[in-house]
Amino acid sequence: MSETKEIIISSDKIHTDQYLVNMGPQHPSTHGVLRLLVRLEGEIVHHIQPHVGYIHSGIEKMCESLSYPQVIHLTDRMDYLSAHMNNEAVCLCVENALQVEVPDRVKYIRTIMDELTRLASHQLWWCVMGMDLGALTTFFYGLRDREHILDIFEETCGARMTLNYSVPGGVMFDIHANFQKRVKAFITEFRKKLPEYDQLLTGNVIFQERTNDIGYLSLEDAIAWGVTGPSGRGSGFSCDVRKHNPYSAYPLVQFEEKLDTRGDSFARYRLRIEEMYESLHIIEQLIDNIPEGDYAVKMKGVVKLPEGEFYQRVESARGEFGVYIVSDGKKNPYRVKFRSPGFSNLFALNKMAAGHKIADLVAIMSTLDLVIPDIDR
Amino acid sequence: MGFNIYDFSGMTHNMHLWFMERMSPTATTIVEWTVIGVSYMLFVALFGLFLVYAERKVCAAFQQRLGPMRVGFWGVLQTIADFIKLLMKELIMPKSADKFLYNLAPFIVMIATFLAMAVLPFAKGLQTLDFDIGIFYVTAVSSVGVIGILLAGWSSNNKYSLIGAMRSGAQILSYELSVSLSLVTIIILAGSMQLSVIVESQRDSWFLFKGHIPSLIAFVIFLIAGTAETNRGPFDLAEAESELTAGFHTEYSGIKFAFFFLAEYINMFIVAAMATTVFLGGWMPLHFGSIESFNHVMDFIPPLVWFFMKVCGVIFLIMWFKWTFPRLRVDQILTLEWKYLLPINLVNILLMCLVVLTKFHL
Amino acid sequence: MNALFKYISTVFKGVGTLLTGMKITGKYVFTPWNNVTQQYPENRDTLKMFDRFRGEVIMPHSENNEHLCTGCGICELNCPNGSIEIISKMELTEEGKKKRAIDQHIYHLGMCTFCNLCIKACPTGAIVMGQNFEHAVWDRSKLTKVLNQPGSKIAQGVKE
Amino acid sequence: MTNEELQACLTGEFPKAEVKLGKQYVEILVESDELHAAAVQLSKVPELSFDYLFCLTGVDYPEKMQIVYHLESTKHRHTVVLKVNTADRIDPNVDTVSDVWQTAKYHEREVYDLLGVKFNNHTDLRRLFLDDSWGFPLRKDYKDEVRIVER
Repeated sequence: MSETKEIIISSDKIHTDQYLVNMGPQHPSTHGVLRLLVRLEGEIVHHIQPHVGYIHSGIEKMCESLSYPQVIHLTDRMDYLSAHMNNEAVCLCVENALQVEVPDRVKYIRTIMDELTRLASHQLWWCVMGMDLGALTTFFYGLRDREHILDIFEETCGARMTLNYSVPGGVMFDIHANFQKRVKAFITEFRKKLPEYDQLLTGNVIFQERTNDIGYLSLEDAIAWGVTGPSGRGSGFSCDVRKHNPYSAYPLVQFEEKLDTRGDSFARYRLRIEEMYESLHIIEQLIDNIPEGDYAVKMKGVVKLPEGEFYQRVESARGEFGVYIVSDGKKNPYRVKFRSPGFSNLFALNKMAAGHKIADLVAIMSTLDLVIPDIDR
Repeated sequence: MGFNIYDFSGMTHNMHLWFMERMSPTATTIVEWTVIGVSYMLFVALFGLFLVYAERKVCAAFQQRLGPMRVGFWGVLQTIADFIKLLMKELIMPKSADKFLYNLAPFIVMIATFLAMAVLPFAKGLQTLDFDIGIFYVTAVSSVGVIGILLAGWSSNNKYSLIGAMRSGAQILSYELSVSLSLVTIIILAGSMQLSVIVESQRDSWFLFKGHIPSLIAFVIFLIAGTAETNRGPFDLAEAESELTAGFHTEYSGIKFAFFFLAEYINMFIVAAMATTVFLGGWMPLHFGSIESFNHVMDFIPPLVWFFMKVCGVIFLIMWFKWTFPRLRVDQILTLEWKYLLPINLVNILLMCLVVLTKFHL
Repeated sequence: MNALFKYISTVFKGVGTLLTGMKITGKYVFTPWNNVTQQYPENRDTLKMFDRFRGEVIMPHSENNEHLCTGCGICELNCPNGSIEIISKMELTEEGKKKRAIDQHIYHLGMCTFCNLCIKACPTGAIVMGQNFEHAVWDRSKLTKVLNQPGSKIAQGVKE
Repeated sequence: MTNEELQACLTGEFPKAEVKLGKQYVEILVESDELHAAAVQLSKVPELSFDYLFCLTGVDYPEKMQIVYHLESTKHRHTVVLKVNTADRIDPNVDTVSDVWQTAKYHEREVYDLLGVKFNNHTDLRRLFLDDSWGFPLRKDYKDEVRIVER
C-alpha cells in the first residue's frame, strides 16, 4: 500500500503518529462491503481512501450476453433501493432507440412507481441515518412506514425490492385494482408520520450539533466530482434530471427542485426530507388522473436495437443514473455502461470528511446515502 | 429470626447473634462475609438478567416491536438462554494482546461495580456498609471501573478498542465532576453524607420536592451525568456501534464479554439506586403533607418494593434517553460537561446554599 | 448580560427539543397495541401472500393430470440465468403423426431470480408464479425441481 | 444552446476534430494526442463551459478502443459527447482528463480496470475493483472458462 509509507509525521514539540484504520469491509456503518482506509490522528480524520469492488458482480459484462428485457432484471440488483428507476432507465433507452411512443398510462404508472421508490429509499435512508448517529429507534420507525410502500409494490409488481416492473414498451402488469386506494391511504398516513420524523430527529439539538457545518462541499467541488442527487443539490448544484431532462410524466406535474447552498450534512439531510414531501406532492397529482389505455405497447418478440449509441439519464433516489448502450444491431447490447450516482458521490467523501472526527465521517457517509452494489456494479 | 418486611435491622441483628452463639467471632465474620458476598453475587446475576430482559422489552416497545417472544412465556427465559450461550462460547484472545491486562480488565470493571453496591440501602436495615462518608465512597469507587475500560482498550491491541477506551476515559473523568457536584448539592441540603441518614431525613418529603428548584436541577444533572458515567446512549461513545464496531470490548468474547455487559447494566442500577436514595427518598414511601389516609396506604407498601419501584422508574427514564437520542460526538460530550453542566451545577450549589441558609426547605 | 440570556435560552431550547423527541417515542411506548411485529411462523395460517407475489415457478395441473405445456422452449430462451431446462420428446399423435411434447420441465430454483420473463413469454400460459416462499432446504439438489408431474400429459386442444 | 448551434460552435472551435450531430447529442471525435487540449478548451471556453462530466467509459471496438466522455454544462445546459480513439487496441494509451474534471480520476481507474486503457499522467492509476492479476473483463477477447458459462 502506498499510504503506509507516509503515515509518520512529527511536529517540533510533541511527537504524534498518524495511524491507519480499516473501516470495513465489515463495518456497521458502511452499509455493505465498502472499505475505507482512514488515516487518523487521534480522532481526527486526515485522509480517506475508499477501496471498492468487494461485491463487484460484473453486471456490465453479463449484460453483453443478455437480451434487452433480460438486462432490465439485472439493473434491479445494482441500486436495489431505486430498482424501478434503474429499470425505467433501460426501458426508456430502448424505447428511444426504437422510437416507440408509450401510452400515457404507462408514463403515469412509471412516474408514480418512481416516486414511491424514491420515498421508500429515502425512508430507509432516514432511518439508517438516525441509526448511524446512534438513535436506534428511528430505524424501526422508518422501516415501519416503508413497509406500506413495499406492500403496494408487492401487490402490483409481485416483488418487494427487485421489482422488474418496467419492460420495453410499457410495464409488466397493469396496476392492481387496489393500487390507487392503497397509495392514497399510504399518502394520508405518511403525511401524518413525516412531521414526526422532524420532531424526533431533525429538531433534536444533538442531531443539529452533529450535522450543522459538518462535511462542507462547495458548489465547484460538487460539480467537479459529479456529486448529484440530494447530495449535490445540498451544495446548490442544480442537477435534477427530472427538471432538466424530463422523462415519463414529469413534464406534466408541478414540483420544485429544492436547492440548498449550505453544502453541509444538514443541508443534504433536509433536502431528502423535503424531497419526500415533493414526492408525495407528485404522486397526489398523478394518482387520480391515471388515464385509461394499454399498459404496454406490443413489442416484437425479440427486441433488437438499431446500430448506434444511446444514452438515457434518469433521476434515481441517489442522484443521476445513466445508461449508455452501444448496439451493433443484434439482440444483445454490444456494450452497456451504467453511470451510477453512488460511484461519483463516494469519491467526494475525502473532500467532505477530511479534518472532521470519526463520528462525523460516519454522519457524512450517511448523508451521501451510499448503496454499495450501486458503486461496485 | 424476627422477619419483618418493614424493618430488616432486627433480622440482621438476630442473625448475627445466632452465628455468635455457635461460632468464634472470627468464624462469624467470615461466615457473614460469605453470606453477604454470595447474596450480592446472586443479586447481581439475577437482577442483571432481569435488566437485560427489561431493556430488550422496553426497547422493543419504544420501537413498536415485541422483543424476544420465543424462549419461555413472552421470552422471559431468553436472557438465561443467552447467558448460557455466552458461557459456552470460546474465549478468543488476540495474538498480540497484553495477556495479563487483557484478562484482568473485565474483573476490575466487575469489582468496581460490586464495591459501589456495598453501601446502597435497599430497605431499612438492609445495608451492608453504613459509612458516614457513603456518598463520597460511591463516587470514589464507581470511577475505578474506568481503569478496567482503559485496560481493556489498551491491552486488546485493536485501534477501535483503543479509541473507545480513550473516549471513555475522557468522558468518565469529566462527568465524575458533575455527578459529585450534583450530589454535593443534596449533601448541603441533608447535612450528611451517610446514606441511611439521608434516607431517614426524607421521611416526610423527598429531597426532590424538599429542595425546590435547585434539587430538581441537581436531579436532572445527576441523571445526565449518571447516564454518561455508565457509558449508555446517548453517551455510548466508548462502544459507539456505528463508529467503532463495539469499542473497548471489540476483542472480548464469551464470559469476559458478559462481565462488561453485566457491569454496564449493574452500573445503570447503581446510578438509579443512587438517584433513588438521594433524590427520591430511598425506600421511604411517598408521603403528601397532610393527607393522612393516603400516607397510611403508602406506608402499607413494603420499603423493598418502594425502593425497586423507584429504581425501575429511573432505569426506565435512562432507557428512554437511550432509545430516543442520537449519540453525541466526543468534543460535544466535553462541551456539554464543561460549558453547560459544570457552570449550571456551580450556580445550582449557590442556589441550594441560599435555600438552606434561608431555611426555605423546612 | 445578553450573552448570559443567550446561554440560558440555548439550554432551554435544547432541553425543549430533547423533550419533543421523547414525546414521540413516549407516545409509542405507551401504546403497545400499535406494535407492528408480525410473528411469522406462528401466523402461518393467516398469512396470505398477494396473488401476484413471485415465489416460485409452478406448472398447474388439472384434476386429470393434464398441463398446458407444449415443450416449445420459449421460457428456456427467455430465462436470463439458465434456471429452466426443457427436455422434450417425440410423441405419436392419434393420427399417427410425430409431435414434440414435454418430457421434463426442469426448474433450478437456486438459480432463479424471479424476474417473471418466462411466464410472460409462455404462449400457452402453462407456467405461473406460485405463492410459496418457504424455499429453505437442507440439500441443494432439492432446489432442482421437475415441474410437470410424472405421468401428466398435455391438455386437449393446446396448440403450439 | 440547441444542438445545431452547439455543432456550429464546436466546428469553429475545433477545426481539426470531427463534429457530427448524433441522434441525441452532438458528438465530437478528437485525435488522441489532442484530447487533453480539447478537454481544457471544452471546459474553459465561456460559450461552452462544459464543467460537469457525468459519464466516462470505454468501448472495445474490433480495431480500436474508444473512450467516451459525456459532458454537460451546468451554465448553458447543453450536452456533448467527446470521443477519442486509441491507436492501439492491445495496449491503449490516452491522456488523463482528471485534472480538468476531478471525477474522471476514479472513472478512469474503472476504465483502466475493466478495459486496460492506460491514462497518461494519471496520479493514481491502480485497479479499482479487481485483483492486479485479473485480465481486462470488458474486452471482447476476454476468456474465463471457470466463471463464464457460454450458452
